[in-house]
Amino acid sequence: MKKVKIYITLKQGVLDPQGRAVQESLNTLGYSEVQQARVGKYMELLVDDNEEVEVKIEEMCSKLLANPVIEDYKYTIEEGVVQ
Amino acid sequence: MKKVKIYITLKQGVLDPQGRAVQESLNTLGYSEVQQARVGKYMELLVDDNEEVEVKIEEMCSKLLANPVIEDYKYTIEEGVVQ
Amino acid sequence: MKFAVVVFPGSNCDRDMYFAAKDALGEEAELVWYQTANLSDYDAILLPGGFSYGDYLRTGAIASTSHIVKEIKQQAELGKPVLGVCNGFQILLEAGLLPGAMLRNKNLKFICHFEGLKVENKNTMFTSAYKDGEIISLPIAHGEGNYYCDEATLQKLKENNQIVFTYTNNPNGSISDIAGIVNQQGNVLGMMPHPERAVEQILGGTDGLKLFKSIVNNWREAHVTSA
Amino acid sequence: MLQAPEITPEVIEKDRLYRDMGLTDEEFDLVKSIMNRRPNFTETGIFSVMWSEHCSYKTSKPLLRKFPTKGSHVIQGPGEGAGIIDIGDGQAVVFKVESHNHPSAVEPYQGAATGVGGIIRDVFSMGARPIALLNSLRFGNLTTGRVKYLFEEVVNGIAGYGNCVGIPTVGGEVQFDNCYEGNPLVNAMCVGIIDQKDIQKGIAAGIGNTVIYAGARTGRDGIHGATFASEDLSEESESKRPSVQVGDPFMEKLLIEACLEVIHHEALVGMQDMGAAGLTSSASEMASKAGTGMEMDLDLVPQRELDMTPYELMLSESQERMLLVVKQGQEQGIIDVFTKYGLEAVAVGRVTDDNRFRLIHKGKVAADIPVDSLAEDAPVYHKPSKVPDYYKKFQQMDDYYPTVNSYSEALKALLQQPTIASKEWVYDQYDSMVQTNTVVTPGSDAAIIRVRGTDKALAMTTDCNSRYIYLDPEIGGKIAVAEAARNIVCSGGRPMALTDGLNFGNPDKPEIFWQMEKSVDGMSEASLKLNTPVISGNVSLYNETNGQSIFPTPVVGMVGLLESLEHITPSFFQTAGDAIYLIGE
Ligand SMILES: Nc1ncnc2c1ncn2[C@@H]1O[C@H](COP(=O)(O)OP(=O)(O)O)[C@@H](O)[C@H]1O
Repeated sequence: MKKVKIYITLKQGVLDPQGRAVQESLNTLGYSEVQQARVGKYMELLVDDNEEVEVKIEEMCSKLLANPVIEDYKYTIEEGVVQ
Repeated sequence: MKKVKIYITLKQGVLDPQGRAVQESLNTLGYSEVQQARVGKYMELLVDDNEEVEVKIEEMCSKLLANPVIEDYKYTIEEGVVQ
Repeated sequence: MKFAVVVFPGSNCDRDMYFAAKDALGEEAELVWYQTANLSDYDAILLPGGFSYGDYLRTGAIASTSHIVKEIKQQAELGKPVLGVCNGFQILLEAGLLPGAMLRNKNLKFICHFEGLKVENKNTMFTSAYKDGEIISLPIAHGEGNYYCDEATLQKLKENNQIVFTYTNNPNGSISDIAGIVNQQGNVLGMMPHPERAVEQILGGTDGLKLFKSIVNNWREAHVTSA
Repeated sequence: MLQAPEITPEVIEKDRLYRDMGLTDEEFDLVKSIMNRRPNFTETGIFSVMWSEHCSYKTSKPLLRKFPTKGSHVIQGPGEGAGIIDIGDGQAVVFKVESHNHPSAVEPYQGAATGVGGIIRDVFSMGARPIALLNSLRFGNLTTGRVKYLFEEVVNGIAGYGNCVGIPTVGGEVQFDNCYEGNPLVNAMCVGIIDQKDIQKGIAAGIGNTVIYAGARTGRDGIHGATFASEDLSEESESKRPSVQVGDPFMEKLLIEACLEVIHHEALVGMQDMGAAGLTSSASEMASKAGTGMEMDLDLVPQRELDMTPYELMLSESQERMLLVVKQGQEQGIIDVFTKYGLEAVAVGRVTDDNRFRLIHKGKVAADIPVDSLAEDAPVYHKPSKVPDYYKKFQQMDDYYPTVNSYSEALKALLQQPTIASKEWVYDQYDSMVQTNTVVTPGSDAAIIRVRGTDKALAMTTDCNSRYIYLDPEIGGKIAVAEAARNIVCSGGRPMALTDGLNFGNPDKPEIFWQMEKSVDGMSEASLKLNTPVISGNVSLYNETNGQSIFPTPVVGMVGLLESLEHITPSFFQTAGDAIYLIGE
């Protein structure tokens, strides 16, 4: 079993209203040191071992998990713990 | 400037309808090796350097960024690049 | 009786709530912008539905950190009725005035239609005009109404009769079919269905009106006896 | 950020760079003669967007002139942000339809969402409170994953935006046909209500008055025709391509409230939203309509990204932005209203008397154009038209009568067609009741919204059977208008006026232009007969994939008035035992 961690972020330059709202709210709460906030998605997959894991994950990200028009993605593949 | 990466996940035991939907669509697309998917949030903050960064980030997470009733969080603090 | 309808940036059922209190109910009501510091002049506080702060981060989360929420807490401690509907309920949860949290609807979609509800507890200041176990119909309109709490909290809610409304046909996956709960003192009610949308026959029913009437009746009683 | 190499007016002409921006050689010559010189890069960009079909209607104008637009109840016909109809008691209803087809094909959620956002701004920029949204959608058949994805995400985007801003989505239509597979249609309609005394116009009147920019910051969203490159589009430039527009309904909600507060401010002179071609079209149109000029200092424009060029600032289609003209010296009162809602509002320019559109950037003149030339001098084309072969063939065919073996089987088969089946899956995702005025929710022939505080109500619907229009555009055009009118009448209303969304293929093909001509003829005749003038509309052309055009799809959005709430008639059977009548031929 592999544990895959996927990080999906908005592309540079794409408006991130959620990030802006988070930043403003942190500033209002007194954390004036926060200069920018960007909000994306974090996913964890448990995947059966197989030789092509990496190829498959790349496919899943570009086909379904991320929207390549506005999002970038990164992932790491680790040995997973069987639960 | 520090770059803070925050990972927010649903607590173990809290139902994750979005994760289930992701798993099901991956399975439907033919990726039967995906046994589980969990969906959370990933945030990046740019924060002015100061001595208490870690204390402050901990506070921001527990006060606003995550909801302790349903979510766990982790973060890493790195040297950020000035843009 | 004088109602405050608290307006947060992004509230969008604020006027609906205002018209329900003022026109359908015939009481005094005012829209109160969230930056106002003082709620002591009002007899009851209504937190309307909508998308405060665009529902960014989590529904109700950002609004729950605003200053007026501290003021709402204080007024609630004085025993004033506080009603949070939809996004108002989500804000009450995030602010810790009510226990639990909201998850996305189990079908991951926004849903909007009339739903059947059962009045589980008619012994509150919000429900005394209903019959015990009465089945009523109110509109729902939400994407995150899937109420969640841990087992211990659920037990407490049940033991203290804090579950006020349940769905007859659970539309969103909420635990124990919960549609609305009160706090232990019984003066803070949060609910996902919209009573303010069901106060005129022409809009499809008046089952929501009894909720507002209950508030007024109880307030009158308290103030007539204490006067 | 890399500094782009200097692109001089000479290079633009010599390398014909204007072609990449969409100007033809003749149009470029016309620009030169208007300017009495070669335009610089920014100016070329400004002309190219203002003279695009979307802004200038250069191909459709001759057809649009055929629509009846007058009537005793018409307060504002085509020309402003939206049309306005008198409904008595000093009140008026404001409405318009807008397409967002291409953006929705690329990024369906954001494309549909920003389409909704744009049409809402058209309505509240007139000073009206938006009270209802409708839509008209077309997709390919629901057999491929891609089409299902487009369908789900478009509906999701409409819901995501409309629900958040608190305007009920009360009606619409969805049809599925293979011709829309690569080119879905997303048309959105917004209806607003206003006290006639509060009607605003998008004019920059009063020499010396101040131009205020309000709302979201400008980024590099949706900039027309790519950030200039004379080289071929490579992989690399593809990934650098200006990002699609992303909507922020939360900001829109705040803008609505702020603008509806500002219209009562005595200092407000004019207001317009920044729609297609953003700052360029809003600013130049406001000046042109008022017969004035405008000068703006682009360094003052709130910017989301670093190092934006004048070209990018002027052509950006960032969402949720408004342009206001305010009496000189009274800016602060207006700015305070926006500040209350947490919105940015800054003075960026002033109204001038010289009929020029002048832009300053880093102390230098970045553009200086006769303002009328952008709108009025845009070329108008009379495209050739030709009867398509398919149509001639259809005319010669005999009538076809299907043989039905089992009526119940045939009925069931019909009901299973996605185009005919219940659309509850769609409209259940829309908040159709917010504002507590929705008397008849989706699922009936027309939706009904009562006018609070009166005994009146408004009925509204969108309709277009594009298959009929394909078969016979003229008759089909009549049918579309007549169907909308019937839906209004059935619901208890008197049809008042309509808005249209003309979605067609490539008008350079004479057969397509013929479809446009004929449908407009049919629609015009029906509108004239029914006394439902066309008060606003939108044109979307070039809806083709791989040379294959969509069916001609001129969507009709109609609004009717119910004089009394007692006239409200839903389309469902009410009580068992009621008699059923069939009326008509
Ligand atoms: N995209 C949509 N958005 C909102 N409501 C819709 C949409 N599509 C259809 N509806 C609603 O569903 C009902 C039935 O629509 P439709 O099947 O097109 O019926 P009809 O052909 O009688 O107009 C109408 O009330 C219509 O407003």
